[in-house]
Amino acid sequence: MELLIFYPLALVSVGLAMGVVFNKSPIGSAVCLIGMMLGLAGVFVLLQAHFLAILQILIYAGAIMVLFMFVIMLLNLKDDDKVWKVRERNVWLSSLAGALMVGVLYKIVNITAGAEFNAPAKVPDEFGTVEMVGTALFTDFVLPFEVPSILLLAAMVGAVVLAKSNVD
Amino acid sequence: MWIDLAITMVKIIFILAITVGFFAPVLTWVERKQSALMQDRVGANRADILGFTALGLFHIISDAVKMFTKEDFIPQGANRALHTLAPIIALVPALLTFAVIPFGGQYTLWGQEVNLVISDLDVGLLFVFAIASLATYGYVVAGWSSNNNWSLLGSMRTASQMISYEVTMGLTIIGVLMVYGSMQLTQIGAAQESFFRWGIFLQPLGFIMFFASAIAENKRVPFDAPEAESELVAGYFTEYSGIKFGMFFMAEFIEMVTIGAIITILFFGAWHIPFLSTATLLSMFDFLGDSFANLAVMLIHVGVFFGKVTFLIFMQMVVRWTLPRFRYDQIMKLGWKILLPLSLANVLITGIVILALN
Amino acid sequence: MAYYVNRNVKMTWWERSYIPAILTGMLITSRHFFKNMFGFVPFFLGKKKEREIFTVYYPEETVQFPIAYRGRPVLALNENNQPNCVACGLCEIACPAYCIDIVPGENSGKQNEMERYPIEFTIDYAVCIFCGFCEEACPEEAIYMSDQYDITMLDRKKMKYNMEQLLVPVSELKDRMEFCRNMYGKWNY
Amino acid sequence: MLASYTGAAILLLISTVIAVGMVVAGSLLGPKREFPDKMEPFECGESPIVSPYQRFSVKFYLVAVLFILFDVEVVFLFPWAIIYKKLGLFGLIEMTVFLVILGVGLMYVWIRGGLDWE
Amino acid sequence: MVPLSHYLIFSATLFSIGVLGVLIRRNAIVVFMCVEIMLNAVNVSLIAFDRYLNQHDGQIFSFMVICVAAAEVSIGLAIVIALFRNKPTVNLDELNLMKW
Repeated sequence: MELLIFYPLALVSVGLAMGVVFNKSPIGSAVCLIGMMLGLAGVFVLLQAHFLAILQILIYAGAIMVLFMFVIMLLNLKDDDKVWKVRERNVWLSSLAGALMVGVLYKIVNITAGAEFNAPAKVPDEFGTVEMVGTALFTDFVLPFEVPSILLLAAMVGAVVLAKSNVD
Repeated sequence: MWIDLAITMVKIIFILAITVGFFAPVLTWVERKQSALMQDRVGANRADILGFTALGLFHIISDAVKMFTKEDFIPQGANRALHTLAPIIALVPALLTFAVIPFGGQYTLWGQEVNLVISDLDVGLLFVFAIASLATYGYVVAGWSSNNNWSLLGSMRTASQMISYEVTMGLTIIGVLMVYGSMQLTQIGAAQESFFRWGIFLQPLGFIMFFASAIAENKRVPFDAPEAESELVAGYFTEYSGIKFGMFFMAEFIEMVTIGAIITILFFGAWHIPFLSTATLLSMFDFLGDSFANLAVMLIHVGVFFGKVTFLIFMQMVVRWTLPRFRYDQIMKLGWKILLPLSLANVLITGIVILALN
Repeated sequence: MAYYVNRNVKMTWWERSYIPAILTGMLITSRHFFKNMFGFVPFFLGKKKEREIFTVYYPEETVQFPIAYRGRPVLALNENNQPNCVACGLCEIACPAYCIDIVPGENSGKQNEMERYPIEFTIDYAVCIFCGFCEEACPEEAIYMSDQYDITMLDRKKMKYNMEQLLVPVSELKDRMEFCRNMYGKWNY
Repeated sequence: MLASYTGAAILLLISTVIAVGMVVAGSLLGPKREFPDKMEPFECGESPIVSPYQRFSVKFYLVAVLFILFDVEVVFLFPWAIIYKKLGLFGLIEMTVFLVILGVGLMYVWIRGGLDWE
Repeated sequence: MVPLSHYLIFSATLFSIGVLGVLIRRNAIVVFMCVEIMLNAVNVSLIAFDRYLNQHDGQIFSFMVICVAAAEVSIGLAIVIALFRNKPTVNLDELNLMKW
């Protein structure tokens, strides 16, 4: 049953990810990426990470991609930059990376195909809900919770400095 | 299994019937008629069937027929695929938010548990926000793909405004979530059975701010700078005609219903009647027998819920026809400089008060 | 008289939140709404209808225009079934839009007969701006602004009215004539 | 838990079908009478002089950036609000620190004029 | 039940597509998008392991990844905009400022 949901979602996500890479116009890539993120949110739901699935939609698909859209609209690229073009120099690097990937894939399948990971662990019914994730976040991971605030502060300052210096 | 699926289907059909089939069309008429009455005019009253006008209600039918039979054209230089996709992206999230909105409590009918919500998600309220944030793309893509100055300017404004108010909208309801300690809309609704536990008494500031930012999120007057008729023709849907144009309006009206429903659940006691708990209601209908009493209570609750929603839609309409449009810088100032700090303060004050009371 | 708004008024914080002002505004609009919506209820109870709607159902009802209203210009047809016009051409000259076109004809000049008369008199309503200068310029009380405004055609050429279409019996123009005499009489050319 | 998503999935399907069906029906039912003047982008009767694809004020970008950062903050607040009653004073202090640090950022943006739209 | 290896293969596939995009595309914005794909791919495997080991640590970690992604995108795209002002292109091969 879950396989039946997983395979279409995974196939659509992979297809859309390919769409991001091979799309002609940046805005098409962005739309494909949004679709892929929604597909991934579906996969997260399948993995009972309800809160993370919503975060995926809310932050990735709903916020970060808006920024991409804005930048694409803001820059209004020349036709030269809009169309799809391969970088000339990286052919060797790409093929090397591809070979590496295949190796890694093979290794992963080899390791995890064992019986140990074939069936998911028995989890309580409220696994992955907001309450559970929140409890983990605000009790066990207090420092990782406070650190992003510094990160966000830095990002805020950086963005204002970078963007404002062009305005003034 | 199958009976659950059947019940779900019935609920989905009911929700679609009441939004697409009832609220969205009727609101197009109400908007015209109500504005007319407020401004001492008559309003739509011409469409007739055999000379019978029914207060202009047939305008709904004539509108629908007109929209479907108008030429659907795409302007020169537009991106055809995205231009067609945009109204779909705008409409689907508006409908999908109803998946988590409960329109009644839980009842036992003939041994079958009936929970009047399509899918009772644990992340309920966040689901609404997440899906609503996706609607932004409909407007951005619509403006981008139209190859029109007005559209692009309108869509930039729309996107900026919607994302600004998404933040304040999220922050204003944190207080409510802290009070009720849940994000599941059914539980928030159930927690408000007693009249003085209604959200509007516990979070009055939160209510005002949420109402304002919800209207801004829906881009209605007084926050309609994105589609300001007098400056931007029609904003992002300038280049749309026929049913695609209608779909943007439909999305707007359905979002009005969504806002009404969410405010009802968060602040106006959901499906509960003041001073009349479910148990009292059940005992009042005791003479009908158990299942029929439950059925009667269920119908009453659904009726009460949609009555409250209708009242809130009426309030949104009154606001729309009372206030003038804000300038764009005023809209942004209200969102970022007033509502954002106020809602942060609201969160902290609520936290301190809850801590003091415990 | 311009109404001067004092912008330096010091508002309290409660007023500065604009909530009371917004609520007052909403009360006003909803009062109008309820009055117009349920105004017919006291009507059934034998009281006067309290709706405040000013709208006129146009094609069925029409509004009585004030006499000073300037509709389409028409020619007066006097009791002898003759137009008052003597084809002097003053209105033609006065017209800022050049919509009047007169072809004059000459009579024998006998007693009780006008020397000149219009053979052809056309007004192009597609061009006319309804300013009323022709009426003012006319020395013979021949051209008047009527209160008709619904001149709509599917073809521009049909907007050009000839004399038969323009002539209106003088009895229908009594009020306007009276008004013009008062109006322009005062100015003593 | 997964079962509770069935309703949402079905609703998504049905509403997509409705939306697509509307577009298809609209394009099938309507007439097709295209001529060059009609297909021109609308600009109050004039032919467009400038292409709409010009650069926009960077202000819009700044708003989007601030939105992302505050959205992340709000997302942190949501689970905190839910379990606030369990966390008690500890939670309040925790969140106050978080909010104060971000408040400094907000103040900085405010003072630098990042929120102004003159 | 979906075996864990399926999720991992899925994740690795997405990751390699992201790498592919980073390597072959020249448009800086699209390259950023491909970086996002890679981050997402990592999230998938984190959450999958979480589910199969019955822990919440991985979810917290992907939460952090999302935060970092938000910060990274906002600054990265600001840099792209700033570069765009100096030289109106987003073509990465032309943005070799060190050679000037």
